[in-house]
Amino acid sequence: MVFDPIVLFFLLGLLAGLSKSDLKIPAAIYEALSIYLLLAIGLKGGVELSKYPLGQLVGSSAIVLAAGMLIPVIAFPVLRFVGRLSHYDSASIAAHYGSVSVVTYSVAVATLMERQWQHDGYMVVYLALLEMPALILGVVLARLGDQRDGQGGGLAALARIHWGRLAHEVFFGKSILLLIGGLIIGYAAGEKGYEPIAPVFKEAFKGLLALFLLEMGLVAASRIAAFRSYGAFLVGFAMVMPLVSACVGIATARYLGFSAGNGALLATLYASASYIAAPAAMRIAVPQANPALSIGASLGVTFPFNLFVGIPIYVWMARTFLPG
Amino acid sequence: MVFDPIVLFFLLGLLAGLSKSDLKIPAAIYEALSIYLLLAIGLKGGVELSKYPLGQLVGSSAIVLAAGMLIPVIAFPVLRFVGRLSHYDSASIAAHYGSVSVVTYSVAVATLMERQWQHDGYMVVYLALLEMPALILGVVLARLGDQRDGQGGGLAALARIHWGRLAHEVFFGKSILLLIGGLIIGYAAGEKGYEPIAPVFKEAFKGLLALFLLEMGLVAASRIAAFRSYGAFLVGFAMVMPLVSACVGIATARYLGFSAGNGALLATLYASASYIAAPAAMRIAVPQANPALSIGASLGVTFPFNLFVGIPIYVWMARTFLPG
Amino acid sequence: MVFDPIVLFFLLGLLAGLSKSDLKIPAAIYEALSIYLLLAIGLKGGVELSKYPLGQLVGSSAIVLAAGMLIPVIAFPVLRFVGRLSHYDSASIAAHYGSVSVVTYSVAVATLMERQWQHDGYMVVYLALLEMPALILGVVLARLGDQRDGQGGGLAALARIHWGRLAHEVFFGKSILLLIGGLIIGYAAGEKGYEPIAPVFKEAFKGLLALFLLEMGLVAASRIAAFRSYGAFLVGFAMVMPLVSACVGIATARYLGFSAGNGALLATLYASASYIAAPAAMRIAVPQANPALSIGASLGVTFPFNLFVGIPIYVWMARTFLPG
Amino acid sequence: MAKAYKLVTIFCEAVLEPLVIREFDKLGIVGYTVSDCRGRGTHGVRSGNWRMSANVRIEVMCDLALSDRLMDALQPFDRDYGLLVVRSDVEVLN
Amino acid sequence: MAKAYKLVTIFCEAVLEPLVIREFDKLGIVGYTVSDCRGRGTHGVRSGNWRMSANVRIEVMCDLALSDRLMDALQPFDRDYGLLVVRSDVEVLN
Amino acid sequence: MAKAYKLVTIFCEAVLEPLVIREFDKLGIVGYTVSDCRGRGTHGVRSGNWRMSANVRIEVMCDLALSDRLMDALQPFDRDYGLLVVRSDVEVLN
Ligand SMILES: Nc1ncnc2c1ncn2[C@@H]1O[C@H](COP(=O)(O)O)[C@@H](O)[C@H]1O
Ligand SMILES: Nc1ncnc2c1ncn2[C@@H]1O[C@H](COP(=O)(O)O)[C@@H](O)[C@H]1O
Ligand SMILES: Nc1ncnc2c1ncn2[C@@H]1O[C@H](COP(=O)(O)O)[C@@H](O)[C@H]1O
Ligand code: NA
Ligand code: NA
Ligand code: NA
Repeated sequence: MVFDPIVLFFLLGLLAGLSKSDLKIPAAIYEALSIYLLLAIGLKGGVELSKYPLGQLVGSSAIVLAAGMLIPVIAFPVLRFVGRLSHYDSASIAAHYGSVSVVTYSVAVATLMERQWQHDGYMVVYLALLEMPALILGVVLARLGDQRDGQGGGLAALARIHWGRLAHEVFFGKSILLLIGGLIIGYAAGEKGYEPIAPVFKEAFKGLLALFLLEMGLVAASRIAAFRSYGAFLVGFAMVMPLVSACVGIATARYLGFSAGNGALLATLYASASYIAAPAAMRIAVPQANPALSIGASLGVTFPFNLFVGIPIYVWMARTFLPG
Repeated sequence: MVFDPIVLFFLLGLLAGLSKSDLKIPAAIYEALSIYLLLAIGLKGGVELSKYPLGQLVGSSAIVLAAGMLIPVIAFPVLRFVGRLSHYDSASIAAHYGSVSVVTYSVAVATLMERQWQHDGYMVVYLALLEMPALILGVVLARLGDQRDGQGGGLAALARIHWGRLAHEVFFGKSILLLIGGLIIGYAAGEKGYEPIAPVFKEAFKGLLALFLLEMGLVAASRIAAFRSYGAFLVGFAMVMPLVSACVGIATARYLGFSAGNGALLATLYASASYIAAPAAMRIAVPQANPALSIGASLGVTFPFNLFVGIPIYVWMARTFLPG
Repeated sequence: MVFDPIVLFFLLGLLAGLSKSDLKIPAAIYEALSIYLLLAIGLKGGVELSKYPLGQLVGSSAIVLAAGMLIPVIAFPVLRFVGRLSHYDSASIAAHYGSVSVVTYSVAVATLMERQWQHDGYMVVYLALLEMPALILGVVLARLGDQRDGQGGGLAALARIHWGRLAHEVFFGKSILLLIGGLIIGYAAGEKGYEPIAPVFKEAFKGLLALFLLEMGLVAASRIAAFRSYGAFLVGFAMVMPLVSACVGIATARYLGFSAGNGALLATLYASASYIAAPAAMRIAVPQANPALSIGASLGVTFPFNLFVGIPIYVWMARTFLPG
Repeated sequence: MAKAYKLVTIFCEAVLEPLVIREFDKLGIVGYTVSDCRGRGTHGVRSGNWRMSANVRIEVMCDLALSDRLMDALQPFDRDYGLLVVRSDVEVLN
Repeated sequence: MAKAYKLVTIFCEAVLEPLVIREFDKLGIVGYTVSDCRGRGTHGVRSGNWRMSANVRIEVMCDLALSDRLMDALQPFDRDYGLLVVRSDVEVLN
Repeated sequence: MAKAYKLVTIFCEAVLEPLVIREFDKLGIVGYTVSDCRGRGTHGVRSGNWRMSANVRIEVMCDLALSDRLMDALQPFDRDYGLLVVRSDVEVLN
């Protein structure tokens, strides 16, 4: 099979949602599963990190981060001037695509493992790094064009951003807290401390990911309905943008001398769009943006696109353009 | 011990409920566990199916289904004319007993495994097949006697059934969707794709089943209280009917040349009464039926009866009347 | 590392709570995890018990219980006359410290296992035994000074205790029911019946304990804020009292000839303060007591104190004063 | 600026939720709010520990005429299901 | 057809629920509805993240006389527990 | 003994909860109650199956003057968020 069977759980959820089945996964379970996934990924990354010299990551991190910020910078003008979306919507969607999706990353890792490709567990550090900066960039982009209250936009508007509150939301938001917290605990615990909690955080990971995908399918189904009215441009964007981002990822990986496995993961990170951290943060920081657009695009189109089409392509790109 | 220790969890829940303990399992957990059990059973069945030629099941399926439909057909007149229940109640209860219980089936599987009897995983296909037809039959039985709105009953009333809506509820109801969805995913994944999700869907199965039994005990306790006022007939019915159904099961198994393990499971399926799919479907489709009666009988009496008395008897019957 | 890495999950939860992160663990998950922990501990103890002659525990149980009751008897006058707390608050807090904490016990077990110390699984019987008597003692202490309704306090007030209702709450309260229920099921199942449910109840234990600790950290954070206004005396009490109780534990263990591992666990039991059973029971039985004080002390101070400082000390005490 | 409305609150079995909302659609009612609850009534204790014993509270803000028609539309459910419908006065502010 | 009733809404600590319902039983009140909530009041923030900090809303539809007696019966809880009792007018339609 | 109050009920997106409570703090409102809900309105169906589609109901008992100021303070949220604010009369009994 060209994709990992767990993506079928997403299809099952999608089918249940679209067919208006009475299947409902309680919100409490959704919350619990997302907490679990973030922690488990952080922990695993931390354990891996404890085996490598940390310093080695610092240089490449800066480059990975800088290249990652290209994505919202590319996406914003396309959305604003080609798609003619309001500039709040353009900024919000750009932020979603600049940030990353934990579940997409996890499916890519599962795909690599099924194909028995090597990759390094510390790639999750990039996941944690890439989650937030794009959100801040999105807020800045939104405010630059903000004419609200007749106070003028442009750089002057930046002064009106509640930087403190934004920083708080970024660093103490659930996803960063759990990812970084997991990384640190995993790093402190090391392989030996990890072992007794591994039945929950490692062995159960893929099964619980499957359940989360089922739930994602249900949520995506409700989003697709709301999204249908927004026309072809955004659907097209949601399928082309990941491919562009993945190319940025492969180029960056090549520049940094990444292995094919690590490169496929970096491409996936760039190509993925956030739907855990970004929607909540954007709803508060850029209330004028319509969440139906950004969530519809990222969760309703890009997420399944990556699962079924994107990841196999990124893996192929990595094999073709990067060393074994 | 004559029965598997996990049934003790049911007793513990029952005790907690009857003693008005403050133990409460949140509804969200109940929902999550039932979703898990349905999916896990479907997946396991699908993986087993992928090892056998599918065609082989088609013929026997038709016979298993036809014999299974005998059960509501036997139960209805007994309830209506011996028990003098309203004909809505008779139809609804007959539907519950014609359908099947996933948890009872799972306990029977656990019992066989403890006794190291062989059985085939594809038996779960029969579970999926038997879940729904009895519910449709129940609605038909209810409508046949429906004099509502002075429009006359009999065959004319059948025309007033919302067939489309009923079919939708049957095929896209939670239990069928998860069972069949699980079967297909398991079939597609095969043994190899199943392996990484097995820690959740296979190894954790019996422990989570134990937790579900605890919850079932709590629910059953509240049902027994409501049920007590309905007299001896229904209690008797709820203990004799499963034995009759099990005999139908053993006869069918013998006719089809099933092994003793498979036959014990078929007898258990026939003997079990539904309390996940049936109550919800009947409440909507036959609102005139009193759910306290049907749920009280199926969950409050038949379920524990099967756990503690029925399954050991069906296993004994299978050993006596079927080949090793 | 001097403490087990899973206590870091508590710190992460505490950090999330104090930094007002949007991380929230749904109440349903909290409930489910606490049910799981109680059952899992009971089951494990029951399985261990099934390997030993039960009679052997009866004599020591009486002594463990009697010595344990010293703790509220010591705590009450200190709180009342040194701390000048109302006598309801003194009685309630004394009850919390006389009872025990399942999670603290579990962390101590994990610590012993990491250090590869021997201990006996039946120690959990003492856990179950110690949970409730202190609560009854607390109610008695509260009522002895009760002048309510001008009916006079002293021994006369005891007659006004609803003994039946209190006994019901004690024996059919969630924690005792699950602990004792688990013990009995584990005992009946034995090693062989336990095996198929062990992936959930044994292997997943430490990982799920980690998640519960994360949640405890979140809850503790909200308690610390409420508690800050109550001054230094109670904070001091919440750190000295466990040390005193642990000494009682080590002395009792020595008198009973316990091994070092068992002694460390007994000291931990005595030193731990309840925050599952006690708060709910005291809120109903002694409504005049302020729960912010008792929960703040037991969960906000004593629990983390035991995790990070206490348990290492008790282990050291056991190694020093008890035989290998 | 505040407009006088009626608040219709429907307490009923959780399984009834989709059927009630189908009535809303027929009557052209767009806005409503649902929350989960439990309770007791003439149909006995509904403890909410599983879906079959759960209740929902459905609230609708609408004008008097529509509230009358809504009441009538819900009447048929009253015979077979646990159902309680109440109405009160509210000001809607936006 | 609609009858004038009082709606008594009780906001209180979750642990109080069984005690409040015991009062209902004493007063002969059959029907009530309970839902989970959280909040803030004179007893501080009640965040609902565990049972000890959870609140419930208990609603009772009854006539004026019974609502008066219910208020009186709940009075003693007010001293030691977080509790808020409010009353409003409703029409009951079935 | 019972005092006449206004009950302000705010139905809004769950993400708005902290912002609304910040307004309470500015206005000196101490007491409020929050419960989870789902629903439908001009912003479409909000099914509550994840946080981004969940609603909350926030209730505040206060006097008329404060309720007026609260309404005004919530006005700005109405433009960008799903929000419904209603007001009714209640007697508070303690
Ligand atoms: N007097 C009442 N006050 C508040 N809620 C009620 C009352 N009567 C019934 N209910 C609610 O309405 C549901 C159905 O009522 P019933 O049809 O009487 O069983 C009950 O489960 C309660 O949640
Ligand atoms: N003014 C208010 N408006 C709405 N709910 C309130 C108000 N005051 C108190 N409550 C609710 O009643 C509970 C108990 O209030 P208290 O006894 O003041 O702590 C609080 O936790 C809130 O849920
Ligand atoms: N007419 C109504 N009756 C009851 N609740 C409503 C009504 N309109 C809106 N709501 C609630 O308010 C939320 C926001 O409404 P809206 O801003 O119209 O999308 C909805 O999701 C509903 O929960
Ligand atoms: Na991205
Ligand atoms: Na059956
Ligand atoms: Na103690």
